[in-house]
Formats: sequence, structure tokens, C-alpha cells
Amino acid sequence: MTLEQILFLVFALIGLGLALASVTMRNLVRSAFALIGCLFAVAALFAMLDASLFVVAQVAVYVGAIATLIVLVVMLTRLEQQERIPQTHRYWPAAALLAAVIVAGVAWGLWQYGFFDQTPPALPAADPIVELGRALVDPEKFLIPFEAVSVLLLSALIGAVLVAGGANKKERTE
Amino acid sequence: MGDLFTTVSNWLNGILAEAGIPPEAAEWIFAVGRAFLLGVSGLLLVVFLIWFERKVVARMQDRIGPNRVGPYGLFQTLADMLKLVLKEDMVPPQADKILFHLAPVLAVIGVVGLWAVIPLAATAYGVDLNVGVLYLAATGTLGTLGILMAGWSSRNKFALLGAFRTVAQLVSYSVPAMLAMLVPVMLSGTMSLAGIVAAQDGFWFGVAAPLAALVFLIASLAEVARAPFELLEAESEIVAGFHVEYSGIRFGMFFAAEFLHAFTIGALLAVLFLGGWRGPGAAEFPTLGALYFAAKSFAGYFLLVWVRATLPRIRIDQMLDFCWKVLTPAMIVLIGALVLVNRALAGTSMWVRNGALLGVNVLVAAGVISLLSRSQSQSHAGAHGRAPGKGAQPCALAGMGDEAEAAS
Amino acid sequence: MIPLSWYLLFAAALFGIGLYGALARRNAVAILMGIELMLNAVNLNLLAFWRYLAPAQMNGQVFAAVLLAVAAAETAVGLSLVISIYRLRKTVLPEEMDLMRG
Amino acid sequence: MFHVLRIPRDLKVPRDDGRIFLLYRLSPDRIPRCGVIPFDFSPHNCYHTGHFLLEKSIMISDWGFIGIFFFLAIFFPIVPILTGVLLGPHKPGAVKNETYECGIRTRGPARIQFRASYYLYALVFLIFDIEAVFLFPWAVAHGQFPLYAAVEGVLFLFLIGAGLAYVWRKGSLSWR
Repeated sequence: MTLEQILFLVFALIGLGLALASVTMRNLVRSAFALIGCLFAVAALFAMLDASLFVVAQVAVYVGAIATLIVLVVMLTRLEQQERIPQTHRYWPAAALLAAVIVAGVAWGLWQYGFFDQTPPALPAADPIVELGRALVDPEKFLIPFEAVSVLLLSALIGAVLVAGGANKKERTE
Repeated sequence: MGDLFTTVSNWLNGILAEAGIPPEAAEWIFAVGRAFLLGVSGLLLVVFLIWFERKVVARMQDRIGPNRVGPYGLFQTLADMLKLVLKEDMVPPQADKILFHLAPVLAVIGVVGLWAVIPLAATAYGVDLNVGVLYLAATGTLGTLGILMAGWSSRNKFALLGAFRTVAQLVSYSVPAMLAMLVPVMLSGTMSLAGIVAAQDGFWFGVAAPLAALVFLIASLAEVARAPFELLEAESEIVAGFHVEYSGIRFGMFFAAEFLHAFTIGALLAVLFLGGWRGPGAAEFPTLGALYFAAKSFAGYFLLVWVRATLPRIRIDQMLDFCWKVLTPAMIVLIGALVLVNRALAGTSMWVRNGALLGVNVLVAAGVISLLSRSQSQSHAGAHGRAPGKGAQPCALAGMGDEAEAAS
Repeated sequence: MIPLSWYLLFAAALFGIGLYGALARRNAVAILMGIELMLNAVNLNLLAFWRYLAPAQMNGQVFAAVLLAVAAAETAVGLSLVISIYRLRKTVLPEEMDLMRG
Repeated sequence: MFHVLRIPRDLKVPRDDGRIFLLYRLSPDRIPRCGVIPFDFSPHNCYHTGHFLLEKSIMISDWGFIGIFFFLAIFFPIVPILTGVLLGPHKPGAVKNETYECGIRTRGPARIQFRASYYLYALVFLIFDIEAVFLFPWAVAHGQFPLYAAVEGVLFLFLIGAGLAYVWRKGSLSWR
């Protein structure tokens, strides 16, 4: 086993463990911190895939996003009352079963079609960041998605602030 | 002898090779050594920085500052550190233990991590990431996370309040900071910090785009939570903010992280806008470049200390308004104009292009100032001020029209 | 080198965990966290395929970037809905959010 | 194998002793990016940007170094804290352990509720953060296309700016 593989396994185990912790913990703030840890592990895997931009994007965006989430959780729910009520539906075994079936199915498929010996080709000499930037502004490639993303973000911004900000006006709590 | 760093690394490489160490292992040893050296020198620098800041602030306030321990009080910080280490290590029993222990570690990592990519000289740096600038933004969020963690895990109202102010402040100001960092990236066409320094051949980006540099400085000042943006730890309002429950060396770690972060802001300002290690003769003698870089960084740090000693703290609503209603729109307009001008004049000479960029900066700055003064006079004419006794200080930065609207 | 299937397996497991979280948790915020996990697994898949199958083309990276934007938009709007509903109904449990039911 | 890299005119290459030959022999094989002249060995490979030489790691990738750095960085705060734990006295007491609120007795739960303003700022930040992920690659690459590429990015930026303006007019950015 090479060092790279060992590192992969370490990050994968950390990631899965924290993901499990995040979906099972009763305390939602801890659960959110576990989610952040899991996303860091995934960022490490991105780094192993040479996807530099996504390593930093993952950290920058998700920490911001989940910090928001934590703030929200603390704002909305009292910890004491939150920990007392059950955190899962009564039919959670069905959900667990469904998830297990999906994972098993993918594993079986991988086994059948044998991606097990696929190794990565050499990276092209060009810097992927520059290539990505070029692809985003090239009208023959991804210009439309690029502009569509800005419209998506615009609508998300307006929608989110409209929905949450409207409630903000009615009630003023400190 | 022009390049101290390459000479030393060659020499060490020779020793390792003659000792029969395979090159892979040698490279690992080098990487670990480099990382260790960078991190440790960063932390040791803090000792000096604290002394420096205390001396400078003391001089500005017509005092002498630390002068007892060692020559010129140089060892004062060491004595303080010794004291902090010997203090009782208190963990509040009500705290969330894991997160409480993790928070100061994250705060330090979030700052030390920045030094992995900062080029100290042409041949001396940790690593040259092709996403260096975004890496800075991403690593900076670790500090935010640490503060949030500290505030929440302490189970203390003031700590939580401080942590939430952090979310509002740090998160808000990282937007103009990121937009300001976009300017050097755009002008140089690369995100690697070494590449950005390389591109400042002849013209520093701080000269071509002084407004972006100023916005970067202000936003970074807010991100490091120093005066006038020290709302996170406003002593008179929320005791000490997120680290109320921390004591001894755990508190010391937050403290060290803050000081190192302040100096790092100076270093980043130097790299992104002041040409990094560039200076006369620096391309031939990288060792000289390191000196230039250090001088520029300290100049930036001195500026930060100066601001801290001079300006009063601003109110939280003023702070957020200033970020979202002044800095961010100004940066959006500035970037748009700069890109178009820069691209349109791509073929022309360096002087014409940079002069045009400078002109755009001046125009945008003039526009912002005139708009600000207009809205300020409006808000003075309208219902003035908010509830008294809220620790409001007169501040020149305020003056957004909405404030009057909100108060009425 | 790491085989592609390792990434795919990991992503599948992450997706499964996220799916469990999204289906089994009662709290709306927790459900959003589960969805975040699922989206992240998808992103990992996209980038793994980009790296192993077509590193010279940018399709995988662009897809992943767009997915990141979609995830963020989803989080923003979802959380706003949660906060808004909480203001009106004082609950964060979707089973009690039955405004549209008869 | 030798590294084959071009050396810019203005850089002085230390090539003074026999060790370097030894090191040439030891350095691993890699496809040359540019140039023809063998360069002295350092733990780095070199590539040419602009007018001078920069160094780049060969065997340990960039992110590998970051990993090493962070692994070490964990110890920088942990070592002093552990020292503090070992050296400091331990005399806990009921009063000492109380929540620190300036000596006033704590009332109510520590996790108090807050207003939505905090959340709204974080939300707008999230959108701008994503925007940055797209804008940075654009800023890197826009110079390689005609003017329209620059205009596209500015359009992108201004659309988000329009969102900001809308939120501003709604008054959601005002602290209350």
C-alpha cells in the first residue's frame, strides 16, 4: 500500500465517521461542527484529486454556510428542549435500510464493472484554474452556465432575504 | 552568494546526499523542516510583535512602555508568556469539552496556515499554490470557526454574544476583502502569490489600484478584529467577547493568534499591493528581497498599530453598514471599471495602462466620498442618533442614510 | 495510485449517510445538513470522474462548480424558509409544517 | 536524470562545487516544462514565470506540503497548552468555576436567542462567497480572450451587485 492510499483511507474514515456523527448526534450544534469536519476530510480528498479550486472553495463556502447554520440553530432552538425530544422519525430503520441498499448496490455495481484498476492519467501541463476560467468565458463552452449561475445566485439572494427578512420585520427579539 | 536560501538548501542537500539519504526522504525532510521553520518563526515573531506594539502604542500615548525586563523591555513578553503558562488551567465545568479544547488550536492554525503560501523572497516560501489567494480566504475562515466554537462551547452569554458578533463582522468583511484580493489577481492573471509578486514588475498594484489596497486594509483590519473594529471583544459591552471563559495559556493562544494575524495582514498587504519582495536589486539577490519584504510588512503592521492607537471603536450597526453599503458596492464598481479599462488598454504601454487604472481608482474614490458626504448631511438633517447610552462614539466612518430611517 | 472505485465507494457511502440524515431526522436544519452531505458526495464523484476520465476537459470541474453554487443557493433558501416558518409556527419539525394540509 | 529548464538571463546560478553533480544524479525524472540548460538541484523544480525563476516541489505535491504544514501547525498551539496544563496549579472551586459574568449571578440558560440580523448577514456572505469561486477563475483567464470575456464577468458581478442593491433597498442590511 502506498502512502497515498493510506492517506486516502485515513481521510475517508475520518470523513465517514464524522458524517455518521453528524447525522446521529442529538445536539445539533455539535452535529454541525461534525459536518464541518467531514467536509474538511472531503476537501482533503479533493486535494488528492488535484482539484485545487474545490479544496479552497469547499472550505471557504461550507464553513461560511455551516456557520450560518449553527447560528440559525442556536437562534431557533433552545438546546435544553432540543435534546429532550427525539431527533429521528419512528421509521428511521427504513431510511437506514434504503441508504444501506443504495451503498450496497453501488458497491456491487463497482465490483461488477470493475473500476477497481482504473488509475488516473497524467495531468495536462496547463493550469486547471486557467483552463476552468477559459472554459467559463468561452461562448462555445460554458458561458451560458456561467451567466446562469449569476442569475441563480441573484434569485437565491433575493428569495432568501425576502423569505427570511419578511419575518424579521414583524418580530424584533434580542 | 546572491541567494542565501538556495545556497543553504544546496548545502543541506549535499550533506543529506552524502549521508546516503535517498532524494525522496531528503525532500520529505526538507518539506517538514521548511514547514517547521515557517511556523515556529511565525510564533516566535509574536513575542517581538507584542513588544513592538506595546512600545509603539506607548510612545503614541506619551508613555515609555515596557522597560523593566531585559534591554528596552524586550523580554517583557517572554515574562508574560511564562506567567500565562504558570497560571491555573481552568476549563469551566459547564463547557462543551471537546470544542472548548479545539477552539484555540483552530484559531492558531487559521493564522499560522497563512504563512504556508506567503512568498518571503524570490526563492523562499513554503509552497506556491495555484489557488494561493483563495487559499488565504479559506484559511482565514478557520479562525472564524475557532471563534464561533469558543463562543458556543463556553456556555456563557457574553461569549456567545461575542461569537455571534464575530459571525456578523468577520463574515461581512470577508466579502470586500475577497473582492479587493480579486484586483491583484485580475491585474496579474494568476492566483499564485509568487506570480502576483512577479507581475508587479515596475508598477506595484498598490500604486495602480490604491483604492483596492485601502479597502483590503480596512476589511482586513475588521477581520483581525482590531480597533476600530474590536467589537468582538468590546470590553465595556460584553466583558471580553468569545474568550471570556478562557484563561492562562489557552487565552494566550487566542492572543498570539490575533497578533500574528495583524502582522500577517501587513505581510499580505505587502505581497498583494506593495510588490512583496520587489525592490532595487531584489531580483538578483533574493536575500535582499527578503529584507524588503520584511520592511514592507513591518510598515503595514506599524500602520495597523497606528490606527489602533488613534481611532475610537465604532458601533456595530455603523460597522456593518460601512461594510455592506460602502465598501462592497464600491469594490463592485471598482472591479468592473478596472477590468474593462485594463482589458481595453491591454496593448498599450505600462505607463498608460497603469495611469488609466489609477485614474479609475481616483474617480471611484471621489464618487464614494461625495455620496458619503451627501448621505451624511441627509442623516444629520433627519432624526439624528439612536438610543443614547449605547456606547456610541462619534465616528467619521458613519453616515449611512438608512440609519436615520431605521431610527425613525 | 488510488483506484477510481475507492472514490466512488466513499462517495456512495457519504451519499448513503446523507440520505439517512435527510430521511430520518426530524429537525428541518438537520435535514438540510443531510442534503449538504449528499451534494458533497455528488461533487466528489464529479471531480473523481474529471480527474480519472477527462482531466484535459473542464466539464467535470464546471459541473462541480455549478453544483457548489446550487448547493449554496439551496442552503440559503432552505434556511430562510426554516427561519420564516419558525417565526410563524414556532416549530422546526417538518411534520408540524402542515400549513397546506386542508 | 537532469532537470532541463531554462534559466533566465538575470539569475545567477550557484554552480560552484562537485556536490551539485551528485545531486543531479539523484534528482528524479520529470518532463521538462521549458528550456534546455541543466539547473542546479534544490528540493524544488523550477518553472519560469515572467522574468525570473520560481521553485516548485517535485515529489511532494503542493497540497502535500500544505498537509504537512497543517499537521505540524496543530502542535504549535497544543504544546504550549499542554505545558500550561502540566505546569499550572489545579485548585478548582465552586466560585471559581462559575460562569464569568462580572460577578453577577447567572440567570437563565446560556444559549439565549438572538435576532435574525446575524443570520441575514451570513446569508448574503454565502452568496458572495460562491460568486468569488466563479470570479477568481474568470479574473485569471479573462486576459486571454477579447474584450467580451471581461464584459461577461462584469455582467456576472453586476447581477450580484443588483441583488445587493435590492437587499439594501428592502432594508435587510440595516442592523436593528
